[in-house]
Amino acid sequence: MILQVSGVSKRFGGLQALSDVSFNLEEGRIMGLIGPNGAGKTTLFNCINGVYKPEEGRVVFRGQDITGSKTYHVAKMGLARTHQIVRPLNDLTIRENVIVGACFGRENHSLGGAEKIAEEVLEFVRLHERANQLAGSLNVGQKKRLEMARALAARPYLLLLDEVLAGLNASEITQMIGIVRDIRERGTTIIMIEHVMQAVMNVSDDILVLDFGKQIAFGTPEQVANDPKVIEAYLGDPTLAAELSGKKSSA
Amino acid sequence: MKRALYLLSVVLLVTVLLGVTLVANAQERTAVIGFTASTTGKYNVESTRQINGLNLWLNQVNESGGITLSDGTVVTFETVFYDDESNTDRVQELYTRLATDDNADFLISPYSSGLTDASSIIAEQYGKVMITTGAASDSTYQKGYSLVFQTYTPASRYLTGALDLLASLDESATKIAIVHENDKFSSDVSTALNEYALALGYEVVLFEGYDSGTTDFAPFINKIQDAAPDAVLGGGHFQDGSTFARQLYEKGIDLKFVALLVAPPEPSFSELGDAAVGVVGPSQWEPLGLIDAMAAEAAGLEFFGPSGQEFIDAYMAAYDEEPSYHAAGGYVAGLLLQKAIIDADSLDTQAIKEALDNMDLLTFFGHMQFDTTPEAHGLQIGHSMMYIQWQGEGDMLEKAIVWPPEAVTGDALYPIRGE
Amino acid sequence: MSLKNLKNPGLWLTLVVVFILGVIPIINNKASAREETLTVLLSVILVSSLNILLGYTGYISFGHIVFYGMGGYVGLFLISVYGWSLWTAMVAGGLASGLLAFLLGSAILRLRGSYFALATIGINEAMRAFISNFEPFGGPTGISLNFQVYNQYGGAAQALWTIYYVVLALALGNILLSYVVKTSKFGLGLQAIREDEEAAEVMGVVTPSSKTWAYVLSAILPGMVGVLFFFKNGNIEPGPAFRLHLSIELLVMVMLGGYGTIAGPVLGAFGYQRLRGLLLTSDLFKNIQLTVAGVLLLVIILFIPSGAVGWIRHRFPVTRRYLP
Amino acid sequence: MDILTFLVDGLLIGFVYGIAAMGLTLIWGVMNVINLSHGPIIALGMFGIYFAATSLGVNPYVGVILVSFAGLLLGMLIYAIAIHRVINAPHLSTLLATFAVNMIIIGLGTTAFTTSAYNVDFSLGNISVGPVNTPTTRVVAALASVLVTGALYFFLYRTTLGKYVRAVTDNRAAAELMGIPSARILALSFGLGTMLAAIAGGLIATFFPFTILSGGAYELKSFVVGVMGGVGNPLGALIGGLILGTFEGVIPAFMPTSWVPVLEFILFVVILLVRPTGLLGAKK
Amino acid sequence: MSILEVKDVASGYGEVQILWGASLSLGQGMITSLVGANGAGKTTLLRTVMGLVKPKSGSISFNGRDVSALPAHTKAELGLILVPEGRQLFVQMSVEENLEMGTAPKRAKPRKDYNLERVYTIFPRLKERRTQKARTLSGGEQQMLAVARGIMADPVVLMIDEMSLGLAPVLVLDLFQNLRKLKDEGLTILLVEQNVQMALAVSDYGFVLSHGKVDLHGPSANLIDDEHVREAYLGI
Repeated sequence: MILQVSGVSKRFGGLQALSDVSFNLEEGRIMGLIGPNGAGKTTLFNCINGVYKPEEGRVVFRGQDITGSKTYHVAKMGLARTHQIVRPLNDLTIRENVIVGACFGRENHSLGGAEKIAEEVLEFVRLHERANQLAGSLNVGQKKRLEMARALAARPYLLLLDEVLAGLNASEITQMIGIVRDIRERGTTIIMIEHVMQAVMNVSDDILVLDFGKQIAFGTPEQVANDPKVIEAYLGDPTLAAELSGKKSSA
Repeated sequence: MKRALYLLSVVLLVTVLLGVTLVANAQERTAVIGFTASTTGKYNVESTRQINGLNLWLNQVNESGGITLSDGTVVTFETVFYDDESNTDRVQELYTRLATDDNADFLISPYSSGLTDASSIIAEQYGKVMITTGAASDSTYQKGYSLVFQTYTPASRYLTGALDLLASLDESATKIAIVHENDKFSSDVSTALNEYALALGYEVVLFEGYDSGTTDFAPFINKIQDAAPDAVLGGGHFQDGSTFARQLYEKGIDLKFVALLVAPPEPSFSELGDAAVGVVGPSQWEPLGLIDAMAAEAAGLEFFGPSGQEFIDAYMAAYDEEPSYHAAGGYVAGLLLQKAIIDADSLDTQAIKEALDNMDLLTFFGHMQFDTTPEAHGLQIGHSMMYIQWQGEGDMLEKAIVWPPEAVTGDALYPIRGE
Repeated sequence: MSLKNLKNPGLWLTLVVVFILGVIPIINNKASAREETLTVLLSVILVSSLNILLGYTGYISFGHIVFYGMGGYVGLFLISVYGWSLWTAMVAGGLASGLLAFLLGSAILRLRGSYFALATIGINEAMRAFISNFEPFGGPTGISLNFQVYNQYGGAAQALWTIYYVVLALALGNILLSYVVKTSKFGLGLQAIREDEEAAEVMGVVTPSSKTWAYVLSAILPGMVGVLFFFKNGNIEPGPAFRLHLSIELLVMVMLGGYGTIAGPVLGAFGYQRLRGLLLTSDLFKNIQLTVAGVLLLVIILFIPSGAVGWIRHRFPVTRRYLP
Repeated sequence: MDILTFLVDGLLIGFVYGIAAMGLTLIWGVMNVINLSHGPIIALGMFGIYFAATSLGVNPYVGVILVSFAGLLLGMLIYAIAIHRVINAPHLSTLLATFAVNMIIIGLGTTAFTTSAYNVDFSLGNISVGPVNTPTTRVVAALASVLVTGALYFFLYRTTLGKYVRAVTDNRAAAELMGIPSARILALSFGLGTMLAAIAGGLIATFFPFTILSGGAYELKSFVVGVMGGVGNPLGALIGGLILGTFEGVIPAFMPTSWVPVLEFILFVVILLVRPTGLLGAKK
Repeated sequence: MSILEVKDVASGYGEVQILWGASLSLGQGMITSLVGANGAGKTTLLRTVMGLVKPKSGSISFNGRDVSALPAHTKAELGLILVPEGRQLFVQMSVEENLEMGTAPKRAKPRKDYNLERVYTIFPRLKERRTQKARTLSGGEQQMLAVARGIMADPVVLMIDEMSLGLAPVLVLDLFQNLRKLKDEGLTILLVEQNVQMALAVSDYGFVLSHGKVDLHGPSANLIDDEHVREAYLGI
């Protein structure tokens, strides 16, 4: 069991962002984390990697309780992530961005060692030709790959991917899915927040569904896809849409 | 062609010969006086007056044809100066520039003890005589310099006379409060005053410093009220001193005696009106306390330079304002240099240093004599302070010199308030 | 930090230029040039060290001068009271400032943006007020040195030259240090913090200790040159030692040259100090030099906000490799 | 020891600190700019009423009104020239831009007025209540501070233009979307900030002498007040000023006055660390 | 006739181009929806139309007038109002004050009372909470307030970005129904939505944006049935 999340809750002022989320993740799997916008998916990531301290519940990573640990400690233990809204270090080159990941991540490389890893990782995400460009000059898709490269350079045991497919076109999505699979092949466990349903259903071993901060389903893609609660939450209530259309036709 | 060449050589020869004779006859020499002035920053006012005084002297000397040495050399003067912005960052850089690039023959100090400390090292290092003015701290002259000479009465004797005055006015006054600005000069003065007061048997009921730039003296005044002293002494510079005096008055504290540094002798202090009445201030020089050749004769000293009245008239003519002691100090700095050059009959630093070491004379500014011991070389030991007091009412205020007894122009008002 | 990094031509260019400018007064044996260059070199040291915090880490300090004053006080205290030599006092001053930075940094570096800037102002003012009350350091009168103290360094004239050599060496050393820091793993972490502190934490940069050490590193050299400057000056008082205005001027210099670069702050220090020197001594401007300087500063901030070196790097990306 | 006198004096000066800080925190709150030219503008306000009194011969309080309009215009001018271009740039740019304005004003001011002290020759006598005895001008200044705070409050909360200022403070992008010309509102806010600084200077000049450098001390205290009271909130500034004034007034009753700035700035840093949004908890 | 015409607009942020020649037109008095995947450029298109982002090329005309170069507040004066993503309320101000801020355009002033009445009728909840600060409202109420504030500006065209974001479906339905009421009063509405099904259900005409270009448009009813749309945007 690489990650155990039990009873995690997080509040912001009056808003209950997460309530009582629990799941266990086995090593080597890909878990999809889905739910409508605002469901608390990114908040859950933030509670796992230490950006937020949950009010209740525990997060155990590789047997160690990391609830409320500092983000950098969690990172050094082998937990890396990407951000939904990319956060490149704009004034550094792409190579330097990735070197940061390698230097300060789990393996704590020296600059020399990190440089080698950076070359390798950049080739893996196909950014090696732009290695000397400033990160700020990339487009969104490239920045997402850069985020991924930085996270990978840390050689994490567990990788949290926040909407890496968003904004990509069909062929880019295929490419990215390939990358995600390859990462898993190398032995890294993955949790991915995703909106592109086809892809996430396709690639995940487990799916966790959040809605308004509550965990409404956890299981295989098939189980989840057929769960009526999920259909209602995620796709909007089809009956409501019908109601609207009905009114329109009657108007 | 040959002819032309011949002619040319003749012309050249004549020119050279003429030039040589001219130089040999006139032997003009312009001595450069270098200093920094606080054109900007907090010392701007005092520094400007000081420079006005110096320039007045310089113009007078030059207009009167300079100083003629025994070898026929006529020495005239010019100044080079830079803005030190009232802070020490560049003082040494600028003084070095004056001493080397600008080939200053003599240096005058900047205004204030802090800046003077920094410039003294440069003067000493480049072997330039420096006359200080507006730099009263004793410590500057206790650092082993040999070329730095002070015109002002040092800080240690700045306010002690006020205590003597108090003692002469009222034997029953025993409690005093000292409230001073927290800068080098005012702290030095107050520390010396404190020691003197204890030695005289006074009880110092309050001894506190306030930050430079303080405008609200309420906490100090409240403490004074609590301590109920007979006299308050202290102060710092013009702005804080006049504010302090004004607020002491506004708060209606019953005090018998108030003596403050720097501010009271300034003519504009009288703008405080009733708040200025009775306030005593030490002055390096006062237009009232005119010193002239007759006074010198009485004291058995040589008199040099203009009389007090002549100085005042010239200064008023030049700047259309009454000279303050800063202006007089600037003037006398030049005057001392002039006298030293005459005595030394040379522009040589060593000769002039000796002339200054041996100097013992009276000027309109007062008695000038320098300490020549290694411990405090250059410290002013001849000059002493005068103490003025504002007297009168409302818009009709006048200064009177109330101490020392030999200079007194009016009886001291005592007690100034209450009773 | 690998050796190949040291082959960067921009670094060497900067070092060589500073070295040549520093050596000119020595060759000409001209004291006024030495003093002018010394003012510039002091600024180079203060500015390059500030750049470690401001340029690399992205924290705006309005109180950098605290370390200069602190070093100066500790140094002069040790020299005047305990008779330490200038050199050991200089090291002690540097260490004292480093220690101060460590203590302060642990507390205030959690503040961001203008709140950090304000805290540094507060510390500067608190420090100045404290030293004014601190009797061992002479309270408001400060500490003065006896002229005799220069005798053990060959007299005042020689001492000033010796101090100059040391300052030149420190300036070169500081440029090298700031380069080494920038190209090290530690420096990379700092730059990551500057670009995005949270992202840096997520990648494992231990931000509190990195920032604190950056602060300490940026404080040591100001502490050392503080000792040298005030030793040369002969006295130290609370006002001049903790002058807020000087801190702001340092920011201006970093800004003029381009922050975060090696050459920028050096260029900024040269440009600013030379300009001020010229204005101060020019007949035309000496009465309005402050205004002229203000107008020039404003124009530069409004139109070349990334500073000279930053502008070149931005305009000609090729130069990025050569202008570290 | 009569603690009451210490307290009253502290409170009276506190009103002045409050109004001096109000302009700084207004600008800080609205556009997140820490105005380093605040001090020199306070000083200009002082000179403003001096010249109004000496050249135009008007009562200093009429002078304050004239000065306030001049301050408004000056502020809008400063905004247009020095701030607008860098309003969205990193903090350092606005800090240095306002610092450049500071240098320019001080430079010109020194050339024009030197750094000698000026004094507005004006007195309204004293007010005595029990052991407390204080010049009337200081009481008037305290009342004026309350009045100005009230007027500013009325402006910000009761007039449309004032609400626009608050809207721009709250969310500049949204204000622009709603058709509020944010650039003009920012210029107005900067103008108001300098207007308040000028008024503060004018009031101070009725009882303290001043030089062109006098504003610096009030600028520093305004930072402290801003951090105590929270930024962008006039009442917060006034209360922050009163806290600071009381602190400065009462501490000397128990220890040497020269320790006040030490404690004051340590307190300032501690508040920043503990509650950077201000003791009164206004928004960031 | 079309009241807002966007032609071949290209724009983006700094060096990053997001729109690559997008075109769009709004029929007067209609609800038009603009749908597309995350990152397709929907919000950028709105921001460009509004003048918050400068178009690199292409033109935007409103009421037959070229408004491509006008700043946002001038467009608001003309009656082009955007209800931005994430509501962007003045959170420190009361509900009433937020609504008042909606009347900043001159054209809105004479109709202030009328619009306030209208808004309170449509969203009675806001009337109940009119003295509360905006930040104390619930998510749904905040969204209502954002729309209401837009209405207070007396818009000719109201553009709403991601109205359903983070709201429970029942609330979304309520809001959408209210949009229909506004449409019936003659308002032209552009709805930018990730909730494709509902957006198309409520709108008359739809545009599908992908990768910075409109690659499909037509009457909403047709789009709902379009295989391509279903596959690409409705998922499974």
